This record gives sequence, C-alpha cells and structure tokens, in this order.
Amino acid sequence: MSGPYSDKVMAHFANPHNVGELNDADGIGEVGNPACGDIMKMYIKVKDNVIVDTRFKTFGCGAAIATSSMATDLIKGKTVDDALKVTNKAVAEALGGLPKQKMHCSVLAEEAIQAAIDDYLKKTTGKGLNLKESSHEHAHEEEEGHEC
Amino acid sequence: MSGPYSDKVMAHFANPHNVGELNDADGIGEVGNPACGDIMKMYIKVKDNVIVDTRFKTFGCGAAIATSSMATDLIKGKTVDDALKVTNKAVAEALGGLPKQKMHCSVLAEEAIQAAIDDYLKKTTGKGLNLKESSHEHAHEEEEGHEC
Amino acid sequence: MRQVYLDNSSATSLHPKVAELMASLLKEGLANPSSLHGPGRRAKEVLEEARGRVAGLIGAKPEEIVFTSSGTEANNLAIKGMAMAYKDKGRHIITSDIEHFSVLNPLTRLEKMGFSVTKVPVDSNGVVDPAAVERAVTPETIFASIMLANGEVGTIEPIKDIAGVLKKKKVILHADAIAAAGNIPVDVNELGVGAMSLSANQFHGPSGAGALFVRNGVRVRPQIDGGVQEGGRRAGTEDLLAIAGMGKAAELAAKEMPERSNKLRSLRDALRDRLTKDVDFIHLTGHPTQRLPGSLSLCVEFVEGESVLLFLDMQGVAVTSGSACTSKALKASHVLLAMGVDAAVAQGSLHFSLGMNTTKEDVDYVAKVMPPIVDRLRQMSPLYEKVSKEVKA
Amino acid sequence: MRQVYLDNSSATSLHPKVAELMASLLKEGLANPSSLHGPGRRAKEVLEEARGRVAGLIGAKPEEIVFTSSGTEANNLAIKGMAMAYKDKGRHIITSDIEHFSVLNPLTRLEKMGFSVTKVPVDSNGVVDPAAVERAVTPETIFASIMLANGEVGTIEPIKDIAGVLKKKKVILHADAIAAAGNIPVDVNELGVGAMSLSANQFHGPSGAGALFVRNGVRVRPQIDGGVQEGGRRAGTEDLLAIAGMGKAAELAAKEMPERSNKLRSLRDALRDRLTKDVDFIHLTGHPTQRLPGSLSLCVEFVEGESVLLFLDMQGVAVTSGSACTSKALKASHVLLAMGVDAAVAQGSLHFSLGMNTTKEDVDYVAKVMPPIVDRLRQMSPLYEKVSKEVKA
Ligand SMILES: Cc1ncc(COP(=O)(O)O)c(C=O)c1O
Ligand SMILES: Cc1ncc(COP(=O)(O)O)c(C=O)c1O
Repeated sequence: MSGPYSDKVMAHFANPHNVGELNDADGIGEVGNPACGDIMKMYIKVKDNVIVDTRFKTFGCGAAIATSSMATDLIKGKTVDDALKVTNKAVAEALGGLPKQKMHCSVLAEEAIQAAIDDYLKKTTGKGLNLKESSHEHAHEEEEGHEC
Repeated sequence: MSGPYSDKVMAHFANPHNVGELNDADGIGEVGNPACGDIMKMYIKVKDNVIVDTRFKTFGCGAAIATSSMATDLIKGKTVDDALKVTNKAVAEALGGLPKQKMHCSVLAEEAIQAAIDDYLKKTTGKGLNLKESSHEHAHEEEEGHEC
Repeated sequence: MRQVYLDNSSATSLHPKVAELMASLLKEGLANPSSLHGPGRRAKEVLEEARGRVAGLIGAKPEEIVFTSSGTEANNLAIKGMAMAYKDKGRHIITSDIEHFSVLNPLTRLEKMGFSVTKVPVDSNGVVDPAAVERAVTPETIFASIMLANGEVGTIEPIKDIAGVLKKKKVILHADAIAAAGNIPVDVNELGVGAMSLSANQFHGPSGAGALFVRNGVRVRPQIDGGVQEGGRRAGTEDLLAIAGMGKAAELAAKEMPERSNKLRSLRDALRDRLTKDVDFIHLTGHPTQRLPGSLSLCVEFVEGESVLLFLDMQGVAVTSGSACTSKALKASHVLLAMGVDAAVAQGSLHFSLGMNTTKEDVDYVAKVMPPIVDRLRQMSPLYEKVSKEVKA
Repeated sequence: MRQVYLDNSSATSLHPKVAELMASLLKEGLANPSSLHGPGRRAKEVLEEARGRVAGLIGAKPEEIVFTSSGTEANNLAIKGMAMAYKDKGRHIITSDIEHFSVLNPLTRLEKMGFSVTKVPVDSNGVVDPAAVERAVTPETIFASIMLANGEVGTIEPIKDIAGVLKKKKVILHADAIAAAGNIPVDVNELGVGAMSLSANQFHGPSGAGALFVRNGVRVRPQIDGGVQEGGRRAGTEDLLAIAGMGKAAELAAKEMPERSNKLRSLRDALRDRLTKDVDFIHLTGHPTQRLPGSLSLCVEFVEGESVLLFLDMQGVAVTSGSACTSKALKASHVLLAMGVDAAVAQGSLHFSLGMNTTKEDVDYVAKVMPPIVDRLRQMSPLYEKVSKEVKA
C-alpha cells in the first residue's frame, strides 16, 4: 500500500541496525533539536583510522530512525575519510528515496556522522573538523521556521 | 412527491376546465406576452349580467394553464361585478397555493378576467373598465426584466 | 409505466460498474487519505488511482488534476483562482455569451472587484468564432474561458483553434469541458488548454465529484482554504467515494466512448427525424453536426416548454427545457437568446439528452407520446389558433 | 491481525445504517434535484429529507441549513461569506489560537484583503475565556469564530457564554462545531450562535457532506457561484448521496447519542487509566472533563508521535499525532503549542479517538500493545537515556 515511506525505509525503521550505545566509543556526536522533532546521537569506534563499530540512538520519526540505521550501516568498515564522504543523498538513495519533506532527516544523519568523527578527531588529534553551523538549523531559519 | 406544484394545480393542469373558444362570446380578453412565456385569452358569455359560460386558451407553463382553468371556474355563474372581485390571490388560494415565482400567473388570470369583462362592457355599454396599465407588464419593468 | 430518462445533461444515470465499485467501497469503509496509518494509506491509494484514471481520460498528468465537489466548483476554482493568481499581470478576461452560470457568475463577481470581462458572441448555431476571441485580446488579458461543448444545445466549440490564437498572444485558455469530457474525445495537449473543468455526473459517474485540470506551470489560488489536500489547491477532506466513482467512470468512458457515441448518435438522429416528421413547427437548435452525440435540442413553436415537460413526465419521460418558465429566474435560456432564437420560440425549448442506457424502445416511445402532447397543448394555445387560422386562410 | 480504528477524529467509520441507505440510493439512482420531472422531484425529496434531519440534530430550521462538500468548505463559507456580506459594517474579526486551519487560513486570506483579526489565547486546558473574547471586541468587529470542540485535544469550549457576551455587543458568533456536532448535544438556539459548521464524517456519516447553519437574518455571500442551489448560497449540483448519508447519520446521532457517549466515555476512561498506569511520563492534554466523549489526547515523553503511530499501525491500530513530523508543514500542532505544551513534549503527541464501533477488546488490545512500543522507542531515544540516567543517579 502506498505509504509515505519506501519498503526499505520501513524495514530499517521496524528493525533498525546498530541501535544502542558504545561504552568504549572513540567519538560521539549528537545533532538535532527535540523541539524540531529529531535528535540523533551517533557513537563510533575507530581502529587504524577505520570505523570498526558504530551505534546510534535517535528520537524522531520513521525516517529519522531509518536514516540513522542506514547511516551507521554505510560508515561501518569505512575509513574516517571515506565516512566523511557519505552524503545525505547517499543515505537517502540507499533507502530507496525519502519523501521530500523528510529529506532533512538524511541531512541530520550526515551531520551526525560528521559530529561523531569531529569528536573522535578532537579527542585524538586535538583538532576537529571545521564544521559549519549546522546546515539543518540553517535551513530552519531560512524557511522562517516552516521546516525543522 | 414534492413537486413545484400542489396536487390541485397538477389536476387543473392535466385536465383543465373550460378549454377552448366561445364562438358567440360576449367578451374576449387577451393578456400576456409570448416572450415572457404566458398568454391567456379568455372568452365570456353573459346573460342578464351573469357570466353563464366561459372558455380560455393559454400559452404558458403549468401554473398558467391551471390558473386559467381555475379562473374560468371561479367566474362562471357570477355576476359581472362579482367576477371583477376575483383577485389573483383568490385564484392562487383556490388552487392550494402557487410557488412564489409562479404567482405572476395568477396575476395574469386576474387580468384576463378583467380584459374579457372590459371587452364585454365596451361592446355593450360603449365604455370599458378603467383598466390600469397591465400590472403584469408593470411588475416586469420594475424588476428590470428579471420577471416576466 | 415505461420510464424514459432523457435528461442526462442534468445528471447522467450511474454506470452499473461505477455503482458497483462505490457499493464495494461503501462496504469496505474508507478512512481519511491524509492519515498515515494503514486505512489512511489504503484511502490514499483509492484517491490516487482515481486521479490517474481521470488524468488518463484527458491525456493529463495525475498531478495536474485537482478534485472538486462539482463541475461548478471546478469552474469557480479556474475563474477566480486564475484571476487571483494573475491579477498583477492584468485584469481582463474573455468569455462567451453562452457559458454556464458557473463561469458567468464568478466573472460577474470579478467585475465587481475591478476586473473587466469581454463576452464574445456566437453565431446562430452557437459557435464562437476564434477570430472574435483573438480580437478581444488586450495587453491586459490574463485568460479566456470558453466552453468545449454547450450542455443546453449540444454545440461543440472550436477550442483547439481558440487555444491556437490565444497561444500566440500568450493568453491562457480555460475550457469548461463539463458537458464534453467523457462524451467526446478530449485531450488537453491536443486542445492546447491551460486549464479545463470536468464533472463526473456528465459521464455516468456520481454527482459530488468534479475536477479541474491545471497544466503544470499554470497557477490557481485555492478558493477553499484549510488543509493541504490536493497539492494545496483545494482544502477539505476528500469525498473519496464520489472521487473513486469519477475515476471508474472516466476509465469506462475512455474505453466505451466509440461504441457509446455511435449508438447515441444513431438513436438521437432517429428521435430527431421522427419528431421533426410528426410534429410541425419544430426548430432544431445548436449546431446540426458539430454537436454532442446524445444531445437533441429543439424548440416547439406555440407551446411552452414546462407544459410539454410536465405532460411528458406524466408519461414517464424525463427531459429538460430552457424556457423562462422552467428557470428560477424566469428568464429564457441566455444560450438560446445569444444564438438569436426568438424569445417566443425559445419558450418552447426542450432538450432531450440521451445516455448510455437509452434504447431504441425509448426513442420509439417518446416519438409516440410526444406528438399528441404537443397537439393537445397547441389546441389550448392562443398562438397556434392564429397560425392555424392563417394557414386555413 | 486485530484491526483497531481509533482515528475517528480524522474520519469516523460509516454507520451501518448510513451505508445501507447510501447503498440503496446507489441502486435506485439519483437525478438532479433541480430537475422538474419525476426523478428530479424524487431527488429533491431526498435532499429536503436530509436537510430536515440535519436541522433536527441542531435545533435549526430546515431553510437555515446550507449543504457543503466538507466541514472545511462550511468554515470557508462562514468566514469569507460573512466577511464579504458585512464588510461595509466593519473589518475586524475575532478568533482563537486553537482553531482548525479551515478557519485560520481563510482568516489569513482576509487579513491580506485588509481585514484585521484578533486571536484570543487559551489556557493550558485549551479553553477560551469568554471575557477575553469580550475584551477583543471593537466597534469594527463584525463576527467571531470560535470552535465548539477541538478535534485534536477534545476540549469543549464555553460557546454559550461566548455567544452571551457577544450578543450584548451585537457581534455574530460562528461556531466551528465540526468535531462536536453529532457527538455531544448541540442546539443552535441554546448556544445562541449565528452560524455553525458541521461535517458528516465526524458523526459516522460519509466524507463529502458538510453543512453550514446560517440563522435566518444572518447573511453569507456565496463562495461558489453559479446556479441557485441551496437558496442561492452555494452553487453546484448537490452531492445527494453524501447529503442523504449525512441526514441519516444526523438522525441516528440524535437518537443514539446518550447511549453512544456513555459507552465512549467509559471506554475512553479505561484506556486512559490503563495507559497512564502502564506507561510513565505521559501527559494528558486538553480539558480533563470538559471534553468530547471519545477523545483521549496525550503526549508520550521522549518518543516521537509518528514513530509510535507507525509501530501501532504495524499492530493494526490506527491513531493520529500532532507532532511536527506527522504534519506536512513539519510544525508541531499549533493547538498543543497554544496550550503551552513544551515543543519537545508535543513531539510525543498522540490522539486516540474512539467511535461507535470501539469495543472493550479494542481498548484492551491497545493497552497491551502500546507499552512495549513506547518502551522500545525509548530504548532507542537519546532523550530517555538522559532521564533514565538521572533517575538512576
Ligand atoms: C457546460 C457546463 N458547465 C458547468 C456545469 C455545472 O456542473 P455541475 O452541475 O457539476 O456543478 C454544467 C452542468 O451540466 C455544464 O453543462
Ligand atoms: C474542528 C474542526 N474543524 C474543521 C475540520 C475540517 O473538516 P473536514 O475534514 O470535513 O473538511 C475538522 C476536521 O476534523 C475539525 O475537527
């Protein structure tokens, strides 16, 4: 039946991969805002510059949970540099697409990856990514609060 | 079934009384205007100041035919003076009422009676009624041609 | 008594397969298509299937279809919606003398708001001249609204040509295709219209569902504000039952059209031939050939339409009339008058509109019962009296 | 799997007797009620019977009922129709912060046309203060539009008192009674309203039929122009099938209301008690007692409404949510925010709306499947993590 979400989104939402915390995480990133409906917290474990394990916790809609799940799947096993190349579009495409008004969830997933890696880099090198102001928050302001 | 017309109107329409012409009519009146949808022509036969017979011919809607029928019924047997007192309301009431936008048909019936009597009086006394400008036509003008 | 329904121009009979689908949806029960849950998604599926079917009937894309509650509402959305969307571009609108009141009355509203409206005339067959439309265009013109077919006299307008001349002048054309769509082939791209109105009850679908085609790129401002249904162009919980019926009726119309219209044409012509043979002083109205297949429009001289209609009704025959007496405003059909039909003759207006259920027996029956009715009313008519005397003399 | 429909606020299930009547009318076939012939007169009879029944539900006179295609259209007709009818008297309108978009968005249109609108706030239970309405009145005020009950949180407003204060100031009150009518007793004379909107799909009638009560003497300018249907106040061929369904649903609602609402209240209270017992951090929203009988509105903290809704749907349970994520505009319900619910908490909004078909088994089932869903989502939630750590600490 024609729902808002693709089958793949629904599968990841119903049975998300990599849910939880990593007690010995090397990097933790949290993005989003509860008032806007979504918070993603991502944990990564890095060995020899490769993300060997990852977990997430997400407060949000079906798309937020599914993109978190897919994002963790996508970065697991990748080098930190390659993980940074995982774009929101890649996440959305891997899920077979997202409804237009849910694309911001994939943006959040991209930001969560970057925030976790930023935290890891700060901890290990003392110098994080040059993260721009959350593009999510940005979009928010531009559209006069119409979109979170 | 709730039609626009009462049962009595429908009965008179379906089987109108006094249809036709009177070859030896003492008075003939014709009122109305084909462009407006209704013409009534009324024939009366008068003996000793009493309308002893009457006929009509009408071009018009159901209400026009029914009011003609009822009007002839009402004046038959009446003195000329009493016939002149038959108002459009009396005709409409005798029919169990008319839809609001069909009341003008009863006005036409009243005018037809007066026109026939006027004709009779003119022929017999040389002096007709002091008929005002057709109130029908009048109403017509007042309402900017909205109603015929 | 035999029941013969020849008033399909007022509302067609429901196609049995449409009734069947609607009955099954009534049984199933329908949720709100805006709801996210399973029943809502099922409702949404029904809605989008119907949209696809309606789009299919007229060669449109599904997202170009806005469902409304009637043809009238579709015309209102087109006229007022485009006027409001383009009012900064200009305030002049073109239409014709023979449009339906659901086009003319919204235009009157707009005139009161400072828009100006030019009405182009029609010829004696009710045909709009594309050159006249072209001449009416001013630099201020934002759109024209001309009907594809007239539901009262059956005439089909040269919409393709009108769209062609307007395209050169960059003026959008809205076509009221309510009487036409589902009855004759209609393709929005072939016609070149920017917007077009339809109504389900004109092609054996239910009353309660209409649609406005709005070409991608053409803007209409919603006339019912609220939720974001219909792509934000028409708010309110959808009448899914009627819409589903419209979709099914559209699908069936597309499929059955050639067969239906052949049958309609031959029955209609048979009725026309019988009536004109057996009743004298009949004037056919509308275009003789360029007309809706099921439509026979005529004026019977010396009698009034409502009286004929009521007597036909007593014989089980349902028709309509454009006489002053049958209209609530007591004015003869503006369509007949615009075509130059004499006001007295217009009083005898009758419209026989055949539908997919009409049979040869129906036609025979009407051809049999009609002449005595006319005769009886003429015997009562002071107008006919004069004519018969003249004829005798 | 068990199917439990608890989204009657989006669209009620159809009453079996309404479905039965509609099915029989589908079979019979309906003509156009404006037609003069037998089938038309029969259609007119169906139309007027429905009008009488709807009038009967709310203590109105039949001629005070204007049928529309939805509650949304009824609100549009009231708001824009009265604004246009009374614009020479004044251009100020009063409403509240928690109205439906079909009231608020037409008002926004009017603001763009030069009208000014005052929105009175609500308290934390969503109640409008009559004194605040009174204070908002200016010499320019032409009418106020306040809802009788809110469909999202269930709160019933003190409309009688509001009408009372407005009457003193000679300001007409329009009440959006769409969520209320058919579910609680509503009498236009007791309430003292000048206009009132209803929607059939809120009381086990079909989608596709709404109505505006317009008190004799109150004027509305038609918003759909064309023919003279509905006493010249709303043009377009009537959706007789939906209207007949609305009439039947109104008749049944009037008759069955006491029984239905007792049952709804006790099932609703049982569900509330079970959920608040088995799930912690639940905030009930809306007025605790002054509320629609079938409505249970709440926010589940630390989880987001759409996620709960989708997991409930997988268990066959249909509900709705006022969270930002479930709205197309991605904004949390303006109703919850106006009541002062924290934006983060509002994300966990859920509305269970019970209907005449709801059973004790349904309630038991939902009370059983809901806690594990919330638990699972909370285990996934970074917000709950913090709370549980705080609680542990
Ligand atoms: C050409 C035309 N336009 C508009 C309408 C009005 O449509 P509806 O009856 O669906 O409101 C009709 C009705 O038959 C029509 O024939
Ligand atoms: C209070 C209120 N007003 C208006 C509406 C809109 O009515 P409809 O869905 O019939 O367009 C609703 C819908 O449930 C409502 O609850």
